[in-house]
Amino acid sequence: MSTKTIATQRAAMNMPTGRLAIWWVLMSEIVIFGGILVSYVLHRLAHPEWAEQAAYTNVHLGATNTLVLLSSSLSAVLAHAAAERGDGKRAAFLLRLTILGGLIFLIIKSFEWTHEIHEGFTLQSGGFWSYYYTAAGVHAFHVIAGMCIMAWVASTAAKNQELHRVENVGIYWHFVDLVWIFLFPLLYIAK
Amino acid sequence: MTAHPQAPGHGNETHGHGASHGGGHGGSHEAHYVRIWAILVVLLLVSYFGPMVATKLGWHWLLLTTAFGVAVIKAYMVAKNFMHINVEQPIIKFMMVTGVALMVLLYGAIAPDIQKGDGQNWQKDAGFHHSFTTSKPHHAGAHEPAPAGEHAAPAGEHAPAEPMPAASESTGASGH
Amino acid sequence: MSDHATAAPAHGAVHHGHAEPNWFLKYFWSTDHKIIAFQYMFTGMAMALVAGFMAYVFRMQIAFPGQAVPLFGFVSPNVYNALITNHGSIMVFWVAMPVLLAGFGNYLIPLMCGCDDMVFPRINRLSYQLFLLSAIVLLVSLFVPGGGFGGAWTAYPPLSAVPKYNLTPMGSTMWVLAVALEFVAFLLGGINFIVTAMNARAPGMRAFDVPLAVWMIVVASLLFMASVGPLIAGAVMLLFDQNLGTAFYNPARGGDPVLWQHLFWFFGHPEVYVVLLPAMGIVAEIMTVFARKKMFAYKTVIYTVIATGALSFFVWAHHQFVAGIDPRMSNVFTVTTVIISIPVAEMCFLYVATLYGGSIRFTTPMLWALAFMAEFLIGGVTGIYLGASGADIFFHDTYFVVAHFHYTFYPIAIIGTIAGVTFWFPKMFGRMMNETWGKIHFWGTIIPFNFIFIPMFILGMYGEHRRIYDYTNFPDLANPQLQALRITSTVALVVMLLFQFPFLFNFIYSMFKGPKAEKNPWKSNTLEWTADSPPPHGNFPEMPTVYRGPYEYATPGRDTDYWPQNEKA
Amino acid sequence: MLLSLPSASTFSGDIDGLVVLVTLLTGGWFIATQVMFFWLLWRFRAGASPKSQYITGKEPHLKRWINIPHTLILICDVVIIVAAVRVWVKVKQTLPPPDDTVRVVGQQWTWTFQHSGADGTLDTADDVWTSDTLHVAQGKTYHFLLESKDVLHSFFVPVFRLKQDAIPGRTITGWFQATKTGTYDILCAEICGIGHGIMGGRIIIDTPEQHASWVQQHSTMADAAAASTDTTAAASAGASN
Repeated sequence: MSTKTIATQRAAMNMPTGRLAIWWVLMSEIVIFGGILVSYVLHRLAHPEWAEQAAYTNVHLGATNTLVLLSSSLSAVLAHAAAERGDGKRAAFLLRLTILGGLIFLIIKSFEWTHEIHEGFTLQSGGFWSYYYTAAGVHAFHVIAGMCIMAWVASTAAKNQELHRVENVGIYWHFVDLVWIFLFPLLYIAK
Repeated sequence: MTAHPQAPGHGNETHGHGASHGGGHGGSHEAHYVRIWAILVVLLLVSYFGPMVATKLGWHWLLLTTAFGVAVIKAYMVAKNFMHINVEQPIIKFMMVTGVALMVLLYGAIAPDIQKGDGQNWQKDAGFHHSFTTSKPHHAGAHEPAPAGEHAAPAGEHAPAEPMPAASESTGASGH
Repeated sequence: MSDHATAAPAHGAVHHGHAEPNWFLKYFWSTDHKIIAFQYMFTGMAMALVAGFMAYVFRMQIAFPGQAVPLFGFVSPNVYNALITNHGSIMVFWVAMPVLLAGFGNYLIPLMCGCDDMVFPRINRLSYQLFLLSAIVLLVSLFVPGGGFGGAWTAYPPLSAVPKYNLTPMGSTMWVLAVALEFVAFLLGGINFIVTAMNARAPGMRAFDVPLAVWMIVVASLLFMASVGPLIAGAVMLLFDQNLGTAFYNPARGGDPVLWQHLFWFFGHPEVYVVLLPAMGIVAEIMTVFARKKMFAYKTVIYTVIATGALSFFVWAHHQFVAGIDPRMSNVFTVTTVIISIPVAEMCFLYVATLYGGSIRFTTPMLWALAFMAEFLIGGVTGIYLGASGADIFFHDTYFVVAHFHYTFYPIAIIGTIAGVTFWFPKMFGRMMNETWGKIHFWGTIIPFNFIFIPMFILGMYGEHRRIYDYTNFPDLANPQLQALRITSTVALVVMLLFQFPFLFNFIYSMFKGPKAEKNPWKSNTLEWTADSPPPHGNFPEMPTVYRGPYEYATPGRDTDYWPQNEKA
Repeated sequence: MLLSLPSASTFSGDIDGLVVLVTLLTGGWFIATQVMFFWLLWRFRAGASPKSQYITGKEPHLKRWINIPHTLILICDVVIIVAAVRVWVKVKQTLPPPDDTVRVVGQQWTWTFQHSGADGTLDTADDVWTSDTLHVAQGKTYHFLLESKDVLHSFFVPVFRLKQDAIPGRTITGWFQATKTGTYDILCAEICGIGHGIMGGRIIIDTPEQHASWVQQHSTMADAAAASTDTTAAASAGASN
C-alpha cells in the first residue's frame, strides 16, 4: 500500500482529514435520509388513515432494536476511547462488539419483517408500508455498510495501525444510530 | 487561521483540537460514556412507556412530546457526548445545522402541495378520498376509453366546496 | 500519450515505492489525480460526441420531418423521445459535470493548492470507476428492448414510473440506475474536492489566497452534496414504483406525482449552479491572465458565489409555476428567483470590470473566455422572463425555455470547457496547441451557435411547445416561416458540429507534435504553473509555500507584470 | 402583440405587456453591459494599453461603476416582481364569476372536453362531450376544470397565453375569456409519452349566437343518448362504490 500522500497528512483546518471527510459524508447522509423522512412525514400528515396501517408495527421489537443500537453506540465510543489511549487490541475487540450489536439489530429486524410480511403487510400493501420498508431498508443498508467498514478498521486497529480510523467509523456509526433514534418514533410510536 | 506546516504524521494522527478531546486516562472516561448510555436507556424507556400512558389517558399531545421530544434529546446527547460535536470546529456544527435546515425548508415549501388535500383553485380528488368512485356515466360513450388498469378515471365527483355555482344535484352521479 | 509516459516519476519528498507501472496500471488503475482528471475529461468528451450526434439526429427530424436522417435512419416518435431525453441527461450528467467539476476539479485543486494529490487517492479512483459504470449503464439503456427512456431528463412520474405509460420498462429503470450511480460517484468525488481544498492547502495559503477556480469548484461540490440527497431518496422511491409496485407517485393509491417534481427541482436548480460555478472559475483564471489584471474585488466575487449558492436552495419551484403547485407558492418563488439574479449579475459585472485597465491579449483561451461572458449574459437576461411568473405562464415548456437554458448550459459545458482545455493544455500535455486552428474552431463554433438558438427564442414566442417530433401536426405551428426557422437552427447545428473536427484534430495532433511548452507559457501566478509541464507524479519536487494571493498582476515597482504565489517577497 | 401571434383572451394582453416590460428593463441593461464589455475589450486591447494597471477593485471611483448599476438593477427587479405577481394573481389566483364551465380531461394523447350544454351546468344529461375540439363563445368567462386520466399533460392555448399542467389525481380550476373569434391550436406542453407529438386540439371561438346554435344542436343529441344509457349508468354507478 503506497505511503500516504502529503495532502492526506496536512491539516490546514487544524483537524485530521479523515474526520473532516466523515463529517462531510454525514452531511450528505442527512439530506438523503431527510429526503425520505420529509416525504414520509408529508404523506403521513396528508393521509390520516395510515395510522390504522401503522398500528400493526411491533413497538416492542422497535424499542429493543433501539436499545441494541444504543448499546452498540456505547461500544463504538469506548472503542474510540481505547484507540485514544493507543490500545489497538481493545479498540478492535470493542469494534467487533459493535459489529455484533449491528448483527443483532439486523436479526431482530429480519424477524420483525418476516412476521409482518407473513401477515400480509408487504412493500406494496399501502403507502405506510411502502415508506416503512423503504426507510428502514435504506437504514439497514447503512448498518450493513457500517459493519463492513468497521470490520476492516478493526482488522488494522488490532495491529495498532491507523487508530484514527476507529474514531471516524465511530462517528459514522453514531450517525446511523441517530437516524434510528428518529425512525423509531416516526415508524413505531406515531400510531 | 494560518496553516501551520504539518509534520509528516506517523500512523496515529495528531488531534489538532481541544485538549479535553485528547482523552484523559481511561478510567473516568469510560465511566462517563457508560453513564451517558444509561441516561439514554432511561430516555428510551420513557419514549416506550410514555405513548402507552398517553393513549390510555387519551392525551395525544403527551404521546407526541414523549416520542419526538425524547428523540431530540437523545439525538443531542449522542451528538454531544459520543460524537464530540461540541468540541468540533464551528464549521462542522454549521454544516450539520445547514443540512437539517435544508430539510426543514424542503418540508415547508412542499407541504402546501403534498400534505394538503386542496389549495387555491385546485383539490385532490382521485387518490385522496378513500373510496374511489368511477367517473359518472358519459353520454357520448364512443370516446370514453375503458378505465385504465386498477384505478378508474378521476372522479367526476365534486368535493362539496366545489366553486361551481350551480352544484345542483347531478342525476345519476354516484356518491362516495 | 507516448511523450507523457516517459516523464520520469518525480523523486519528490515522498517517493512512491512501486516500480514503473505497466501501461494498464498507469492509465486505468492510477490514483494520480491528473490521470483521473484525464479519464473524466476524455469520458466526458466522448459522451459529448454521443449527445452531439443525438442532437444532430433529432434536429434533422424536426427540420425535415419524416425523412430518414443520414447516418441514422428513420426517427419514430419513441426514438425521438429517447433521443431528446438522453441528449439532455448526457449533456448535464455525463458531460458538464464530469469535465467541469471532476475533470478540472481533479486536475486543478491539488496543483493550485500546492499539494501532491487528492487527500483520498483511492476513493478518487473509485469515484471515476463508478462514473464509468454509470455511463455504460446509460449507453446500454439505449439498446435494451423497448428502447431508451423517453420521459425527458426530468423523468416526471407517472410517465417515468408506470411502464404501461412510458412503454420503456427496462430503459427507464436503467436510466434511473445510471443517474443514481452517477450521483454516488460525484458524492465520493465531491468529498475529495472539498476536503483537499479545505485541509491540504499549501503552507501560508489562507482562505483568500485560494484561486477562484478552486473556490468555485469547492462551492459547486458543496451545492451538489447538499442538494442531491432528496433526489437520491426520490430515485430510490421511483425505482420501487417502477419495479416493485409501490405507489409513491401514484395518485390513485395515496402517492403524489408533484412530490417527485419538488424533490427533482430541489436538486435541479442548485445543479445548474454546480455546473455554472466551475465554468465561471475557469473564465476568471483566464481573463485575469490574459488581461494581465488583478481580479476586480476578489472577495466580493467570493461573497457573490456564496450568496448565489445559498440562494440557489430557495428558487427551485420556478420550474413548476404552471405545473400544478399552489399558486400562492409561485409568488414566493418569483421573488426568490429574481433575487438570485442579483448576485449572478454582480458576478458578471465584476468580471467585465476586471477588463478595465488591462492589457488584453486575444489568445484562443481568452477568446473562449470572453465568448463565455458575452453568450452567458444572453442566457442570464432571458432567464428573467421565466423567473417572472406571469410571463412563465406562456413561456413554460416552449422553445423560449430551450433557447434560454442553451444560452446558459452551452457556454458552461462547451465554451467554458474548451476555454479551460485550451488554457491548461500546455500544463496537461507539455505541448502548445496551434493558435490558428484554435481561432478557426472558435469562430466556427461561436457564430453558428447563435444561429441555432436565436431562432428558438422566436419560435418560443410563437408558443412552439417542447419535445415534439413533428410540428406539422399542429396547424398554427406548421406554417412555412416557422419551418424555415427550424431549418436554420438545424443547418447551423450541422455547421457547428463540423467545426468541432478542427478542434479534435488540433487537440490530438498537438498532444504529440505540438511545440514543447515551458513551465509558465502564459506567465500566470497560480501554483500549477510553477510545476513542470506536464507535472510528474507528486507534482512539485518540493512542496511550495504561498506568500500572496493568486492575482498579483501588474504590481507597481516590479519589472515583470506577474508575481507567482510561491515567490518569496 | 408577441410578433404576429394573435392575442385572443382578456389576460393575454397583460402577459404580453409583462413580456414587453421585462424586455425593456433587462434588454436595456443587457445592451449597456454588452456595449461596455466590447468597449473595454477594444479600449484596453494589448496594442492600445501595453501596461496593465494594478486595480484591487476597492477604489471608490471604480466601485461606483459597479454599485450604481447594481442598485438600479435592484429597483428594476422590484418593478419586475410587482408586475409579474400582479399578472400571476389576475390569471391564476382570482377566479371571476363564470358565465359557463367546461371540463378539460387530458389523457394519453387526446384532449376531451365536456361542455355544459343548454342548461349551463356540468354533469347534467344535456352535457356535450367532444374530443379534440373545444367550443367556446366570445366574450363569455369560462371556468375550466382540468383533470388528467393517466400521466401529466399541460393544457396550452397559445393565443390565450394560457397554460396549466393537468395532474392525475387533481382537479385544477382556471378561467379564460375569449376576445376574438376564430379557430386556434390547443397544445399539450408536458411530455406525455410516445404520442405527445400528436396530442393537439383546436379551440373554436364562435359568436355567442353561433355558439348557442351549436349547443342547441348538440344538446338534443346528448339528451337522446342520455335516455338510452341512464339504465346502464345507474348499474355502473352502483357497482363502483
